Amino acid sequence: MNVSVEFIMTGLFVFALAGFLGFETIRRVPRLLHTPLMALTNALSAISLVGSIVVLGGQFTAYTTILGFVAVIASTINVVGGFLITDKMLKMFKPREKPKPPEAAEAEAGS
Amino acid sequence: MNVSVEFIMTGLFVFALAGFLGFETIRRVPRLLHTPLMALTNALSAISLVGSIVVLGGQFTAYTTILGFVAVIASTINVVGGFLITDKMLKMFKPREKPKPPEAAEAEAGS
Amino acid sequence: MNTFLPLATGFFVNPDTDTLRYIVISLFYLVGAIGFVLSLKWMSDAKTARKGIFAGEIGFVLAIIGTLMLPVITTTGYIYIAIAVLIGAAIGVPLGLLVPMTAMPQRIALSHAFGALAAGLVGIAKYYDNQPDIGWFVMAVLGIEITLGALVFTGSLMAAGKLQEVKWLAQRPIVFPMQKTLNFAVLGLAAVMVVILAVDPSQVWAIPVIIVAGLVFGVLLIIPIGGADMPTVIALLNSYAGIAAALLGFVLENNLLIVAGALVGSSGAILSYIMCRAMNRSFRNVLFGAFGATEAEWGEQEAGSIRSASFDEAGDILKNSRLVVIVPGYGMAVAQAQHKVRELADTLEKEGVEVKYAIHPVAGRMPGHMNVLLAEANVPYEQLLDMEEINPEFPQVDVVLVLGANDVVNPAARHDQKSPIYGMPILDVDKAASVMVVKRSMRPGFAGVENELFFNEKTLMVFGDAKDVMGELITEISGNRDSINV
Amino acid sequence: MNTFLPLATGFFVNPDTDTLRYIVISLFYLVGAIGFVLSLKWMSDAKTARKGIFAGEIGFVLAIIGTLMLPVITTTGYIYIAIAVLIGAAIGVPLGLLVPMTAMPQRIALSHAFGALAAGLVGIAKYYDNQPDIGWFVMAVLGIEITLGALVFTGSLMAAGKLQEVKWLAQRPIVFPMQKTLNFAVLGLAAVMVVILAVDPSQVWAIPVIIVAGLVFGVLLIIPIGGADMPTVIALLNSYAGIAAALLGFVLENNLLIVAGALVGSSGAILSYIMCRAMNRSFRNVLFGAFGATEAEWGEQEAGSIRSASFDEAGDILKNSRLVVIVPGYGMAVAQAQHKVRELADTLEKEGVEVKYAIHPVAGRMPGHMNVLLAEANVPYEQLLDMEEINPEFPQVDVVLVLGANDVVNPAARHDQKSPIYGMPILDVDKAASVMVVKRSMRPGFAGVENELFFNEKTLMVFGDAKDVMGELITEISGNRDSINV
Ligand SMILES: NC(=O)c1ccc[n+]([C@@H]2O[C@H](COP(=O)([O-])OP(=O)(O)OC[C@H]3O[C@@H](n4cnc5c(N)ncnc54)[C@H](OP(=O)(O)O)[C@@H]3O)[C@@H](O)[C@H]2O)c1
Ligand SMILES: NC(=O)c1ccc[n+]([C@@H]2O[C@H](COP(=O)([O-])OP(=O)(O)OC[C@H]3O[C@@H](n4cnc5c(N)ncnc54)[C@H](OP(=O)(O)O)[C@@H]3O)[C@@H](O)[C@H]2O)c1
Repeated sequence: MNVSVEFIMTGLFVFALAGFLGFETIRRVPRLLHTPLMALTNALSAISLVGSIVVLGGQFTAYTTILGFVAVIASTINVVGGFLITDKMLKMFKPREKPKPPEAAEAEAGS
Repeated sequence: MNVSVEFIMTGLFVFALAGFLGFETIRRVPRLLHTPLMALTNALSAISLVGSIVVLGGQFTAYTTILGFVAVIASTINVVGGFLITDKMLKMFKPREKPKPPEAAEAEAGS
Repeated sequence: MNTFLPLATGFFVNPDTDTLRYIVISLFYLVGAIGFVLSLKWMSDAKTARKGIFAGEIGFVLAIIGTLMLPVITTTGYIYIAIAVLIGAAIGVPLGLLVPMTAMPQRIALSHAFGALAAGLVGIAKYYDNQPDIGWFVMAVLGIEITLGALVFTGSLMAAGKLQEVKWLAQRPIVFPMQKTLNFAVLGLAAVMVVILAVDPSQVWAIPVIIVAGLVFGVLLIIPIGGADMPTVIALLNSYAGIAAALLGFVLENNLLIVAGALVGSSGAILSYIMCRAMNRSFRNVLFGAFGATEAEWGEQEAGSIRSASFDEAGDILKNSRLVVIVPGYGMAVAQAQHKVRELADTLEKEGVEVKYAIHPVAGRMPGHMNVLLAEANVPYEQLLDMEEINPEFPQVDVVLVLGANDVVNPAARHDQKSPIYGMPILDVDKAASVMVVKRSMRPGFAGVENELFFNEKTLMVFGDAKDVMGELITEISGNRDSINV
Repeated sequence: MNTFLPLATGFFVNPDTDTLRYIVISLFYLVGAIGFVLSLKWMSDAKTARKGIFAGEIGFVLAIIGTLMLPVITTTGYIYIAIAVLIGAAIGVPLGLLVPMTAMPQRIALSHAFGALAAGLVGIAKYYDNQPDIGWFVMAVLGIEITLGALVFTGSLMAAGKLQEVKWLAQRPIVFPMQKTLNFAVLGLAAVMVVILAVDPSQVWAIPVIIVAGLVFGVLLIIPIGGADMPTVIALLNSYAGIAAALLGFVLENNLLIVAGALVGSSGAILSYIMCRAMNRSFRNVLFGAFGATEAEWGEQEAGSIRSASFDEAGDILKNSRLVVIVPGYGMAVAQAQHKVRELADTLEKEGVEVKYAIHPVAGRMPGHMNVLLAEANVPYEQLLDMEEINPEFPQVDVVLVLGANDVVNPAARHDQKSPIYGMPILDVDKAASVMVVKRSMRPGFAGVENELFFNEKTLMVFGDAKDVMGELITEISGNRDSINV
């Protein structure tokens, strides 16, 4: 397995640009959303799922297949769990509600 | 001259990322700096200087050498002129000065 | 074949003979990458954040479809993949839906461990599959990638354990002589192995050494770091995991991995930087400072008289104020008191008391921790004020209700140069007319330092579990009201 | 060799045999690209903007050094390059240093023409050098690139001419029957040629056709566009030039070109979008709207009495106000009156009058035009207020001094649905207590529409060249003061 010099050099361009882009976007995320952001990047960092699928599906040797199997499970957990959690968190963020009629508010407070 | 599919596909990654990055950075440039920005991108778009140098320096045929010669001149004008103008403009932007002693201000107003 | 094979090798598709497939897969990856970029972009605004999740999901679906089109995958391979994905989803769904918000920091640390595990295993498999036919550069990248995967794996597990306050894991930083030397020796060992492999990729024995060294280093890295610094460490590990994914992209010649890895890497780096700055500390200090190890010295020092209040008294004071600011901290998370807090606020508002929340940037155990918990309890996010907004207002506040927060309101950070938290910006609650502190005991917070606020004559302590205290106060306040109404 | 040669062909370095050189050159390009990114990033803040120029320059130096390392360049080639660069610099330096700020829009349009010329010529040379051995995709890219280069070349020249108000170029949009059909036919011709070449790259004759079609289309594109829309068109052409550079990057397999081209492309697109939005128009309307062509209809319509004032009266009024807001427009640029304006403001301030500047986003002929001119005259930039900031303040203003501005203060934009500028956000100067308009005649501004503000009873016209009028007012005001002082 040898990667061409060409790929490495263009890969560096891609890496540098994506790094800058990440920096520019993420430093504007408000504090409010830092926890959902962490959960989301968690899901995104499970992108090694792509590599895991190849290792498992390619069935190169019994040994690598086992490694791939574990890797696919581990990264799927992350993708699925990560997106679900981020979604669950974001659902909670609500802007101020319209003031409720007093009885409703009272009923809720007592519940 | 044939470009490999690999290059085109990675090139698209580079293009998309650089485009996003440009968008994210430039939309934050304040109005104050829009004219210097135009002058600067003018200089940057003279990057075809790189291609021009190859065409001229490679001396493939008399015909392409002439084209290259004109191209190098044209893009050098842009690079040199673009940076100089941007610099000249930016030098003018000054934050509020400390209030001058009245005589100095008067002398200037009269000049 | 020479050392530099055409790109196709890592990608498993030969662009010259199987051009169309190559192009289609690349386009799937390209659009997937754009999805990830948009996902983060939209996450930077509460209004578009949920669209961001959607973009990320689309990105993932495209990435997976593209990968499944690779010709290298065998028919039984597809079956195995389906099984593994189902198992993963079967674990992932409950992990996503059932974990309570209060356990979020641990949950996130844990999933870093999974991510690192996957990245590390893929790297290892790639090595065994291709050795010894590996160029020196790729081998070096692969070696680093495996090391990173291993250390993030154990490091994240340790961090999760410390955050979950697992019994057999010391919360306090553990320091011992020659610690740094040992750490660097272990990391150095891994580095030497990487060099050996780069020189001669057939030295198969070096891989297990790298793996073990990485795993051990992950543990050693976390041992001297106190629980309070875990969030910063988690963000750093997140960044490492991103870098590992990007390195894997170089090995697999996959730009999508590079993009996603770089995005995650910069996200983790920025978040840990933000946290460090909010605590006025350096990365070096977080990683090697053994912060909080010296608690004993601090525990004794100060003494003085404290005033404590019954629920009855406390309820009266709250009810009779005009403006109450609630300062939640880690204790609210532990007690899962966020719903009760909102109830208390509602009750007070019905009494005509204005209620605001003051959110310190590092209150709790992760950035935005308090925001998520209060959002869960339906507190509208406009009511949550950042430190910079609320600090100038404290002199006008009647009562500050400090709820399981400690370090973030410790005035020592302002003036005591010897204190380990000196220089960290804090909520200036001591500027308010009076302060009410709800916690279970006089024990210090996670930085392990005594809090002089508790001995301030303005301060009233209300001892008890945050949730219980909230319940009592609500009964007192609304109960009193009823008796008046009757 | 098959259709997809290894990357090295375009790059002129074989990465397999000349690896070190390949890596070094690539790294130069990579760091150069990073320089360009930083350059734009730093340009987004007045404090770091000059650092941005520096980063861009470093980027360029690296790009050039990297390119000079390519083995394809012959010894005589180096000499030719040196000569060409010297000639270019000899033209570029005076163009950079001597062109007055007021001629900036033309200057920028002109240099788009140079940039497009270079990009187009390189594309053409590449074609002749390599034909017929060109793959269909690359050929198509090359064809589009050449078309873009040609059309941006003539388009920019036309735009520069219109802005410079060259005699033999009509300022007003020229419309004729079947115009759109003709335009599309010319563009269609170029497109057909591109297809022919993609199918069979040996059809050498098609290249001149593409070039001519592109050149003609550039002219046709600008003919129906009025002078006032030129800045938007220039930004659009800038964007096209960037795209052409990026396409060239694909042809030459050079990532640096792709990055720089994409950055310039998005910059141009954003600026033209911002301008369109500030004028409340669509791209379509700018390109095909023949905006201002219908002036005649408008010129006559309104009539009414105007009040005009002598310099003496005007000076008195200004001197006796508390708050004067100066609204500069294109006329200030034409008259080069910026220095005199600052002098007037200084004189007024010495009289105890407060002076502010209100800058409309599309005042003048390019975005930020007024800012640059006033900066040249040393007006501190904090004193320049954006439209959003100043509009709510107008009711408190005593006198608004409209200086060679017209369309940007035309109240018809607010209420007259038939006016071509209807919906463009304007400076609400008619809300002020009184308005003083300095211009040479009653002629309309660049949108070619009558301005009802001039007939408003609050309005006083002061006719004359902006610079002269400023001079007179300064003498009046400071002269008066002297006589009082004596
Ligand atoms: N948020 C982040 O991103 C982040 C990142 C890095 C570091 N940190 C660190 O974490 C700390 C956060 O400060 P903080 O003020 O939120 O928390 P803290 O200083 O750790 O104090 C939490 C307090 O809550 C009390 N508590 C615990 N369980 C409780 C319960 N069930 N009911 C009532 N009270 C309870 C504890 O006292 P008792 O035991 O007496 O009840 C403790 O003093 C800071 O040191 C910060 O530097 C945070
Ligand atoms: N800035 C941009 O980015 C941009 C972009 C696209 C379009 N535009 C368009 O450009 C226009 C800008 O509006 P504007 O109000 O600044 O300018 P304007 O509407 O073009 O009006 C300029 C006025 O200045 C007067 N003038 C010309 N030379 C003068 C001199 N030497 N001394 C005194 N007065 C002189 C002219 O009247 P007399 O001939 O009677 O003197 C004319 O009415 C708008 O229509 C806008 O949409 C601008």
